Amino acid sequence: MGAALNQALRDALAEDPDVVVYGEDVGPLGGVFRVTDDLASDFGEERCFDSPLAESGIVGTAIGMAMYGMRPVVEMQFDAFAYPAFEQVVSHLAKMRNRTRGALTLPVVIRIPYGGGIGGVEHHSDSSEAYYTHTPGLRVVTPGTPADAYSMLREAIACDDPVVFLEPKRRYWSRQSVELPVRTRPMARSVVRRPGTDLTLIAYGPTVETALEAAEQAAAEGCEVEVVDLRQLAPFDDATVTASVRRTGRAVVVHEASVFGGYGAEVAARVTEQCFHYLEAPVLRVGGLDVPYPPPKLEEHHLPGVDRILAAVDRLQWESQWTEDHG
Amino acid sequence: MGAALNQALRDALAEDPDVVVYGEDVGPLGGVFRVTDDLASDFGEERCFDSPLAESGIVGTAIGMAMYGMRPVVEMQFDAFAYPAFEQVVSHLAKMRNRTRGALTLPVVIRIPYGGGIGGVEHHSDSSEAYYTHTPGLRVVTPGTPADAYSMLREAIACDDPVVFLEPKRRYWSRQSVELPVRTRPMARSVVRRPGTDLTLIAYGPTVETALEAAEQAAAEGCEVEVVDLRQLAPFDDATVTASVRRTGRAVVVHEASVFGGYGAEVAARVTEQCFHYLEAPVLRVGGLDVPYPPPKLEEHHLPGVDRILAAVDRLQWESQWTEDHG
Amino acid sequence: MKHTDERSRPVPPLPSQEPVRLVDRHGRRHEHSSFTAPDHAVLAELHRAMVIGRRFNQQASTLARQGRLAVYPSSKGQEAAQVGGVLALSEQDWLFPSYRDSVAMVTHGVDPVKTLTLFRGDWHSGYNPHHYRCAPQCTPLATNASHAVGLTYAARRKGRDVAALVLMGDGATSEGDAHEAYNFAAVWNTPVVFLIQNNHWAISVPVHRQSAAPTLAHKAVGYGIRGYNVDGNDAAAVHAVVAHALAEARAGHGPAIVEALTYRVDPHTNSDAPQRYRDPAEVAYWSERDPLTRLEALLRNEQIVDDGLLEIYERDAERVAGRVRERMAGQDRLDPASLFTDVYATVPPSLERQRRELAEELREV
Amino acid sequence: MKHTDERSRPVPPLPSQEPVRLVDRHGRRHEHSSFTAPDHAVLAELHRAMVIGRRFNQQASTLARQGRLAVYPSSKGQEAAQVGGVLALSEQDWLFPSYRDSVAMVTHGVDPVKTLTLFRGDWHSGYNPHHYRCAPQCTPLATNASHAVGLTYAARRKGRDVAALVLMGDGATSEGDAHEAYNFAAVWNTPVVFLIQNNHWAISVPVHRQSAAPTLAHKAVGYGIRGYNVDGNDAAAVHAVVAHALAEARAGHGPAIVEALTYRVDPHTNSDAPQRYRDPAEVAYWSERDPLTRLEALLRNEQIVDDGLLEIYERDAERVAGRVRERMAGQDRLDPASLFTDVYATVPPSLERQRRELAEELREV
Ligand SMILES: Cc1ncc(C[n+]2csc(CCOP(=O)(O)OP(=O)(O)O)c2C)c(N)n1
Ligand SMILES: Cc1ncc(C[n+]2csc(CCOP(=O)(O)OP(=O)(O)O)c2C)c(N)n1
Ligand SMILES: [Mg+2]
Ligand SMILES: [Mg+2]
Repeated sequence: MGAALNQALRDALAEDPDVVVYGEDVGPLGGVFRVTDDLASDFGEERCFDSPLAESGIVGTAIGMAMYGMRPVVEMQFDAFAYPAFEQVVSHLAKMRNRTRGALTLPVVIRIPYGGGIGGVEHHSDSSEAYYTHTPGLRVVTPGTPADAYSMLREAIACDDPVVFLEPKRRYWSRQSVELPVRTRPMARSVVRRPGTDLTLIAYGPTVETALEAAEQAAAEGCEVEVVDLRQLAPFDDATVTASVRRTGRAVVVHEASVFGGYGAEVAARVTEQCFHYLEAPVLRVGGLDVPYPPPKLEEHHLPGVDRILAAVDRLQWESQWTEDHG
Repeated sequence: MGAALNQALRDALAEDPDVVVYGEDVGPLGGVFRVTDDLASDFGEERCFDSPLAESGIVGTAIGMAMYGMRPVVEMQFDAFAYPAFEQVVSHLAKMRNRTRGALTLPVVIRIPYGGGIGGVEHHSDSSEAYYTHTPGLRVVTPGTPADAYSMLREAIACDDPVVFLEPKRRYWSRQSVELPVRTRPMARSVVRRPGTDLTLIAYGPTVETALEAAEQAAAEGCEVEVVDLRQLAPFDDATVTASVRRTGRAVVVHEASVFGGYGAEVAARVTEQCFHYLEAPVLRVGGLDVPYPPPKLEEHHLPGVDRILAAVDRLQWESQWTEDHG
Repeated sequence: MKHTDERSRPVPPLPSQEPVRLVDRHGRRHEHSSFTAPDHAVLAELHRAMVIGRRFNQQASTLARQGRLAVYPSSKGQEAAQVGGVLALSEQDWLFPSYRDSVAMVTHGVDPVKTLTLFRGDWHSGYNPHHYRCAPQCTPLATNASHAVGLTYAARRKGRDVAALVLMGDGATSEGDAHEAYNFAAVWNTPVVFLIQNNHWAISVPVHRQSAAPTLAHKAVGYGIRGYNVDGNDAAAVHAVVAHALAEARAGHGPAIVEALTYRVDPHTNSDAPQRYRDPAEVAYWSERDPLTRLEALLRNEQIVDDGLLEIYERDAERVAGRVRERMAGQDRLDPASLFTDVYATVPPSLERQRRELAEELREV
Repeated sequence: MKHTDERSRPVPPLPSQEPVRLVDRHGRRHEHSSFTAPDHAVLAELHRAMVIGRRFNQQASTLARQGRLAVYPSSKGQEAAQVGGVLALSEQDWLFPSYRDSVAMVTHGVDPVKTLTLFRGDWHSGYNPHHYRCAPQCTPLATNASHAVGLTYAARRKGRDVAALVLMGDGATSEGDAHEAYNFAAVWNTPVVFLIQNNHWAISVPVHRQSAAPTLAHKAVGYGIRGYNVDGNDAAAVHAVVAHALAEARAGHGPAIVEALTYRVDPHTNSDAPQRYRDPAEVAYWSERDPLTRLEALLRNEQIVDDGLLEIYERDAERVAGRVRERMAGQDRLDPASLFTDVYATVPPSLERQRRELAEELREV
């Protein structure tokens, strides 16, 4: 998906002179993940450049640029290194439109490579979506496929709201081929990635692929799992998920972040509110352990893999059984 | 509750020479809410003092002091002004024990006056608990009564884990009288503030009092509401809540923060997981709107008041009806 | 080789520790080797703006005492710093104020009533920033400084000659955000002047607990930019120094930090208790150095203004105060539905639902 | 009056732009008006530590290439800065390293194998910080600088004479946290020396894009503390300057910023692509200024060491490398249950449940 993101930046730079790309090492190096590869040389360093190493300053200057009509796309090098900018994001970026009754719009995109699975040392694998999705005024999106990576990044850059664009870093090297440019469904809408009748697996970003794998395996055992890719996490349009769960009666949310207070809690609570009388069993959450992200050699135990998802699927089937027997 | 907090700091300072209290304006002024009133003059400015105006530096230096055996209690002047320290809190304070396999323990208390209802201008009324509760390694607590304010702050200061101590600022002036010192239940345990049979109202911090009022009114209409005060939000011991909801079959969580992705989502999801087959209706959430905290003249529409809580109680009763009719 | 060349950046001239002063506290001109006082018209305009500013401070403080404003952070005593800085701006320039800079904003042309929207509690920011070239009043300290850097950077990219004045307090300089903004401005060479109003206190914390620097202007050295110390109660000096710094900055010679040494005579806000932390003698000391008295003396000594003109200034000030009073006496109807608009560019379905629910709640009441 | 006294703080002496150098690149002594090279024993010790450090860098880089380490940020070329700084510490002093400072840590006495725990991916930090008086290697840039301020503050409160050395890069100085730490140290007057290894690059970003300052040491002026520039490839000079700064700091004359001008000869880490951003000629230029060659030449010229001693150093270095190699060849058994201990002082019930679930999962596999 790295190549698709690169192309999206490229096309946005070519189309709109107000777009600029900056951050740490995004210039000649092309970013530590090479997502901005060759942009500096192809568009000139006026359009893609390295800034001083200070995330709050990066977001703060982006806010100022956007106040004056530009569309900055800034990169935070890793998830945990976006925290120094937290105050700018929460107290300014998210609120500026509201504070000024729409007089100031801030079309800023903050690209954040997030999540684990690449053997990174501490502070390089956080899944920080819950911090942003709880902050009204931000759009928080995350692509699960290269096509979405392209299309959603284009849409994010064109969007007049500030967008926290979470890039599932372990999917940068995903080999799924895709013809670019491509326009997928608007990012505000979730999509059903795989239809199914027995249970709804709700995933986003890095876990979409994992969920699809799990669904394949479940199918082999006769359980037809529907996979929904949420895409835009906030504001959340729950229509797709609600419709799916009302059909299947069972749901599991999957994400990498620690389960406690994670985004999955919102999905579970909301789906339960909307679908209570259709549910055969509680909505389950499969996610990271409630511990600091582990060192590389132990991260496999933290990350929600196919087995852990299938165990939840099994448990729900047992639970449904329980309902039929006692309910 | 301000007086109880002051007494707690006072007694902790008197008992343990390793305790220090510092932050912005906590010295001669006694803090903008006067919680540290007279501490500087009574204990000397070695023990209670003003620091430079930089929240990241305040938390960072507290971490260093704790590494060397002190027990710093620092104040963030208002909720939103703790955000500059977010990286120190998330990437160091929460993780240091884990990073070093217990070699470094950080008994730091961060006191944060939080929540709204005092007519504060923007950035002075945030409820930021969800940011902290999603961060493993932190203890996040919030008292709902003056007695708990005293007892929990003493316990927080004595605790070897870092504690984010959220003070419901609009309850500082609460007139409930209390004999000090007092020891209440350990902070890790939730308590039932009012027994009831028909429904469980789950509250914490500023909403405990509101929930109790709502319960009184509901009782007048013949609905016996049990009120649970969570106290320690993370790590969360759900035993009390689970037992209550299994008895009542219905639950509403109440907090001031925006509902979306708020702490109530975790409570709702968790309670549903634990109590699904006991629930007559979905766990409802009553909280702030999904908008930036409003200006003073509109905050009443944001804050979950008695009416909004009672409306949820009514809705649940209707829902139970539905279950009986169609279930 | 580049890496060796880099080391040859010159040390910018150190700020003198003696603040630039062009008018002494008795209203006499004071010679300075590098700066000259602005011309008569500007001196008169500075005074007029201070008279209005002082009256505005009084009026707003009164309204806060009466409970008509939720809070008001008065800048009484700091009028020269605010007025001197703002009047040095060119027409196209932007102002980035903090919560204490209402007088600066009024001087910059923002509708006085709208500067109070925040403090009245009606809405967060009461005006269109583009209309007045004035960013929203900023409460989280030092956080709007980098916005000014970004804005002027964008303006330059768009071929516009726009400079910016950032107002910040002595306390705010301790924040990491101040540092990052100074540094970005210096590295990007954007035309920003950071005007530090050192009013000696950050609420209850004296400046010597904020910094051990010789002066706050000396911070400039570490960014390779110019720093200036100025008597912040001398409007002529503030104007001259800020005008010079802005001219240098727009000529491409880099941003600057200007420290204006002044004093907050009133409490931090109406709910502050200054008797807890400061000696009344200090307030008395500074009251003798009042910026208005001083400039008025000069203007009278040199017959730049006469009683008639001064009366007109007073009347202008009264008119502003009167208008503010009138508007604050009434109660604006605030529509709760406005909570939901402008959170996003369009109202998302989830918020639409909350809007409906709130409307129903309100109907029921 | 206090507020006037405050302004009379003296301007600390400006750092000279010419870095302190005591040994030139050909190994000849270089006179300096204020600093003298350490004595023979220390010079020999500096060299020994650099020989070990260089070998350690090579070994760890090899292990990273072989995939036995997840990553390794080599400090080849920076050994003089790290070794010179660390050997200036007293026995009771603390070191606050970043990810690039393994050589400093080894020199400080941390078990070489344990310095690599982080990079091997076994655990976040491999040693007990109290045991070695060494904070965990810090990845979030500039964030441990304030920890050093707090620690030395606490030590003083407890009556202990403990100073700290914080190692940071040129890039890290742009972060707000660097500023806040310098400022807290200055205001609280804690004995901390901030040693900036200016290795010219922050990954791919050259230092002139980080700062427009004359030198990074000039930042000291804005905090009212001392700044020093030193030739970072001259171990004797680094030692002399840091020792002096530490002595001043512990005598209560304030913290200091020392900028050591050096160069990262290797890529940022083994997964970096330096050909994308820097000219190989630059690397060649700096390789000619290698810190080891230089000190060895002096030691030989002045017959401080002979071939025999140098061979012993090499053997010591080989032994360290061999030990590291051996320990990395094996695979430590890592217990997944350890994920749950030490998140809190005691394992809370919710985590206990997750531990049980994981144990079950693993039994099933
Ligand atoms: C980030 C942040 N931290 C804390 C506060 C709370 N606060 C409001 S004003 C103030 C003092 C500011 O002092 P100074 O910068 O000197 O400005 P002055 O009020 O003197 O104009 C503090 C601590 C804040 N607004 N923002
Ligand atoms: C807060 C933060 N932002 C970004 C990063 C990613 N990062 C790791 S090393 C590095 C460059 C650091 O440069 P410098 O401080 O000069 O140290 P050096 O690597 O040259 O030793 C960056 C940007 C980080 N570790 N922490
Ligand atoms: Mg001030
Ligand atoms: Mg570097």
